[in-house]
Amino acid sequence: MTKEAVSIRDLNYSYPDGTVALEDINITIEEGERIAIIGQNGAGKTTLFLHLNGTIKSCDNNVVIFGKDIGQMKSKERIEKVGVVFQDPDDQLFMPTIFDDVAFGPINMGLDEDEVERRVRSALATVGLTGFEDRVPHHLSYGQKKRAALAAVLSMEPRILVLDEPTANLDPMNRASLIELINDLNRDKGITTIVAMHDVNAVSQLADRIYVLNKRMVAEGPPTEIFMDFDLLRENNLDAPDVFKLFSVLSCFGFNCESLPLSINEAVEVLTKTIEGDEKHVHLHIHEHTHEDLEVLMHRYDHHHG
Amino acid sequence: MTKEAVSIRDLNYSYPDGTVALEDINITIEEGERIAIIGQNGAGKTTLFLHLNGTIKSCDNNVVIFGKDIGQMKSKERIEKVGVVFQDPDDQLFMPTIFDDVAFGPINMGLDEDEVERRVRSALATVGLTGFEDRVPHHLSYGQKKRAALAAVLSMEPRILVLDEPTANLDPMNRASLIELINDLNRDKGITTIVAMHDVNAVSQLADRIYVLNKRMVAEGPPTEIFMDFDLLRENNLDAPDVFKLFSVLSCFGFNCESLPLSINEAVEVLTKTIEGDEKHVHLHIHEHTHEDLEVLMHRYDHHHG
Amino acid sequence: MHISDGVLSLPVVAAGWIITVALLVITLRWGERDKSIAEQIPKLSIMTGAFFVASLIHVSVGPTSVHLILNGLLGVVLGVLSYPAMFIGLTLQALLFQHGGLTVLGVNTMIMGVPGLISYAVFKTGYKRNISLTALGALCGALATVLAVILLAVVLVTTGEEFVAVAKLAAVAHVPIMIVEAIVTGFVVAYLAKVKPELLPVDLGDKR
Amino acid sequence: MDYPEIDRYASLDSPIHRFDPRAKIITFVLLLISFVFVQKISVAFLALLFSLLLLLVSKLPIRFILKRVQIVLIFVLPLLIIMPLTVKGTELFSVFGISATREGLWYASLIVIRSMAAVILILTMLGSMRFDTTIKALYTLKAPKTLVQMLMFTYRYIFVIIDEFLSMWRAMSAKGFNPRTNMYGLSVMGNMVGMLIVKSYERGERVYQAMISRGYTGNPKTRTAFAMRRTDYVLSAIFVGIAILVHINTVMM
Ligand SMILES: Nc1ncnc2c1ncn2[C@@H]1O[C@H](COP(=O)(O)OP(=O)(O)OP(=O)(O)O)[C@@H](O)[C@H]1O
Ligand SMILES: Nc1ncnc2c1ncn2[C@@H]1O[C@H](COP(=O)(O)OP(=O)(O)OP(=O)(O)O)[C@@H](O)[C@H]1O
Ligand SMILES: [Mg+2]
Ligand SMILES: [Mg+2]
Repeated sequence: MTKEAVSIRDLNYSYPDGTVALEDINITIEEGERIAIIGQNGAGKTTLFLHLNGTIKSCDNNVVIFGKDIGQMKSKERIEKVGVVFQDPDDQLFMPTIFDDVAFGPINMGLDEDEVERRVRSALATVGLTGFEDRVPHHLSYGQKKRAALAAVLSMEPRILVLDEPTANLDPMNRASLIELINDLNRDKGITTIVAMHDVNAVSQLADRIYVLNKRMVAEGPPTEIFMDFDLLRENNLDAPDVFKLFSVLSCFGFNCESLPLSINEAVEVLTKTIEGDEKHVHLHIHEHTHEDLEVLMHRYDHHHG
Repeated sequence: MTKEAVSIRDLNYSYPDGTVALEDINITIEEGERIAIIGQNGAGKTTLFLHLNGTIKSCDNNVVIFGKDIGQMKSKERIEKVGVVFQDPDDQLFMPTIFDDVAFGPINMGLDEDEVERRVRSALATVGLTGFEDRVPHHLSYGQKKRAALAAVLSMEPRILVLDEPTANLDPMNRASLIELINDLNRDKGITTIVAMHDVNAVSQLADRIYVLNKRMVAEGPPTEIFMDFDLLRENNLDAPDVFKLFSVLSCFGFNCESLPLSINEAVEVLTKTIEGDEKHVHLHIHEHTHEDLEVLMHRYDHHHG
Repeated sequence: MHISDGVLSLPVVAAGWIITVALLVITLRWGERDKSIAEQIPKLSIMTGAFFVASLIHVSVGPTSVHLILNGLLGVVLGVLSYPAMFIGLTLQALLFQHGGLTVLGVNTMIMGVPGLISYAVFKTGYKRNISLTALGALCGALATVLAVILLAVVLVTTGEEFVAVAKLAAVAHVPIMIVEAIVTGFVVAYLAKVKPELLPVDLGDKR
Repeated sequence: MDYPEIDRYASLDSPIHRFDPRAKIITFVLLLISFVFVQKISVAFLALLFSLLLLLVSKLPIRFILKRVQIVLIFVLPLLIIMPLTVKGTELFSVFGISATREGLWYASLIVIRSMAAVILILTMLGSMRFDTTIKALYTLKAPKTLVQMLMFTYRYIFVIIDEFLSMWRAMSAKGFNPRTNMYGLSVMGNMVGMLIVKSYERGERVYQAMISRGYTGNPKTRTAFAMRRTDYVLSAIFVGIAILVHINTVMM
């Protein structure tokens, strides 16, 4: 049986200057899920994440982690449960060496030296930075810094991993390897992962379920469902992944498949299955509605005439 | 006849601490072109851009703008020729109000008050920030800051516009509108645009020609050519756009088209044309090599087994 | 330990302004030896901002909390230009947070800035004598606080002998601050030496 | 850590808000200089009342003022206790053998009243115009360029650096750091200050590059559209008059 990892009830938050950042947020995340939170700039994603590990304290006890109110948790317990990796790695690496940085969390947890050592080695190995212990974090490349920041959170061995824009500013290779790393953590260690990101093309690689945030939670569901909803996307300044769009286009040419794929790998599967199912071939053709359908479709995807 | 907007010959650059950032760079960009420079983290893109407007001075007179060595130019002349928009908008909005920021360049060019005023209004209108004149930069959203930073460069009416990671951290809507804005400037005012970016899915929307940088210029060509070259991409930690990949996949199923599309809009065109050309229909089928071809293809695109 | 408006007498306030204006002129000239001031303004201003923000950090000492001063560190990192930086920092403190005052800016800048300049000299001398950078940092942090307290006392007592007891109390109250300053400055210098040594007035050897 | 929102109520409307910024700065500073050197409690009290009157006219919210006046009070109120007990003079009363003196009390009260008058004046002046307007007014008043520029850029980047600091702070508390005043706590604090300095140094380089690429020559200009109207002259005359009167009064009595 799965447990509720995160449960938030009726959360509201305004910054001291009066800016309303979150309104009536309700979410429930089961242990082991892969969740993405998407939303336009200023939607409140980062603010929500600050609540998840108690950095911003809500007064109404409405953030519950593994059945326990986060406001009631001791610092050690809290950071063992939830680890947050923020967006800018420079904000998170402030110790003179990588070792010190990755050891920072475990030391604050009051672990003994051997255990700290073990955790640092294991976290660095996980992100592929073994041998970097004595390097100065500030002098690493951007991709390395991103991974070091992740290691510094992994060393606390949190059950829930929260990542704010993990792939921003990374080159495609670093991006792919970070995505793989996050998925490995979910698969192999059963860590619940929650990411916020703008890169809709990568979202489906990191999430089985998506929340759309815009101060309120405006929608929730599996990626296919969310990306199918043109109006939702447009109203929230979002977009569908390119692969998904392309299969919508293909369907105008008479290609029918059960569910539209979101990534290349899924696309290959869908194509193979559909074509095999249809007696080894599929017709793409221009029927009487093709042009009309295409126009409607492209119009819907175009943000500027909505 | 077109003119050479940028010409760089045998440029080398190392940072004072000894880091070699650029080696033997040779590029030629014609007026009115749309160029993208892609390359992994630390490839030297930002460093190259700092040479383009003389912020870093090379001693060998090897950066020539519109036929004139940039080292010989007066400040006014230089900034009329090349405008650089850097990545972090906070680095570029250093004046107390948006008006002062956008007027900073024109004032330094020695323009009279009316002309400064006209240029500020027109630059702000172009980026959609009319009415923001008296706002202070720290109260703007990230997307607004990005656009204000662009306006601050546009007000100098440069002939060449250089943008470092224009779309990073922007939500899909802001990203789409910034891309459209850049393309409008190129189309309507004939401004040569040079961008550096990691988002390969957007590259083809902003460039007709791509340079691949990795300290040296390792490749140059139209997007289709560059993205066709698997080895080049893998060696430089790059990736092909999703749409492009998908059409390579389709070709394994027997879909033949002249050139693979890079974006959704191109894809619709290619599909329509190919299908119409082929007597209104196209067969997708699994032939004897399909599975084999697919495997080879996916293997090539996968960064982790290369 | 900034003095508010309305506390000091006219002669003391005037003397503070004379000293500060003179030192501003001198340090700004001096700071122009290698590079014009115009070129240095952006970096100098943003660093001043960093020190300003750092000085808003509260450290709890016993039942109360004190905020960092970092005038020694400012001297070590910015050299002679620490004086104008201190002037700007204190102006903003007075204007934005009402720490200190406007008429007493001259005096306050002198109290904080002169120890900063002395720290810079001490740091450079100590470095030539091969004292460890961390120890030097700690020394400068402590020294700058002590000197500032002494100057503060002098200024108060010169205003009127009514202030003798106040000055003594202030001096005692600053003992914990001095210790905190010494430790923090030592750690900051150690950090800078590792991460960005060009920020310290030290010889980078083969790199320069 | 709060943002320095001294100009939060600059968009209100009042005669003080409408007062020409340059004239406002000059006359308020004159009043300030005049008030802080008053020697008589009665006159100081009148000065305080006048400052309060200006504050009232400016319509600035009382809470905004109180929060900031409090900061000065923390510095000067202790004098009210220390000075009567330590300054020699006529005994006022005595408890447990410790006597409080009239002179001490008088002197401390004078200081407290003067500094209250001063801080209220400053708050009224700064609170009634945007801070960038204040800086621009200083520019047009021919204050030393280097210093005004530094003031301008430092002010701009304080906001950015506070954001940086807050993100660092959050990242640290997300890793279970509890600020304690021991060696470990202070070492972390030291690293954080160090990081802040390094980041600002690097940002300074980038900002300079951005300025160069927009033709910076060391003398940025800003837009100002200040114009003195008749009411500005009248107000200025009154304020200058009061600043002088306060001291003539003292001399004659
Ligand atoms: N410290 C702060 N003080 C006041 N308002 C703030 C603060 N931080 C954020 N906000 C505001 O709160 C809202 C939510 O901000 P938040 O950073 O959570 O958005 P986000 O979804 O993470 O955006 P982005 O995609 O740009 O990172 C925005 O309107 C923002 O301007
Ligand atoms: N101020 C500096 N001092 C020393 N080395 C530097 C400096 N700035 C950049 N470098 C180094 O120069 C190389 C090129 O850096 P650059 O910033 O130009 O790369 P980039 O292609 O823009 O990378 P990214 O995609 O991460 O922005 C890198 O190895 C980097 O570490
Ligand atoms: Mg965010
Ligand atoms: Mg770069």
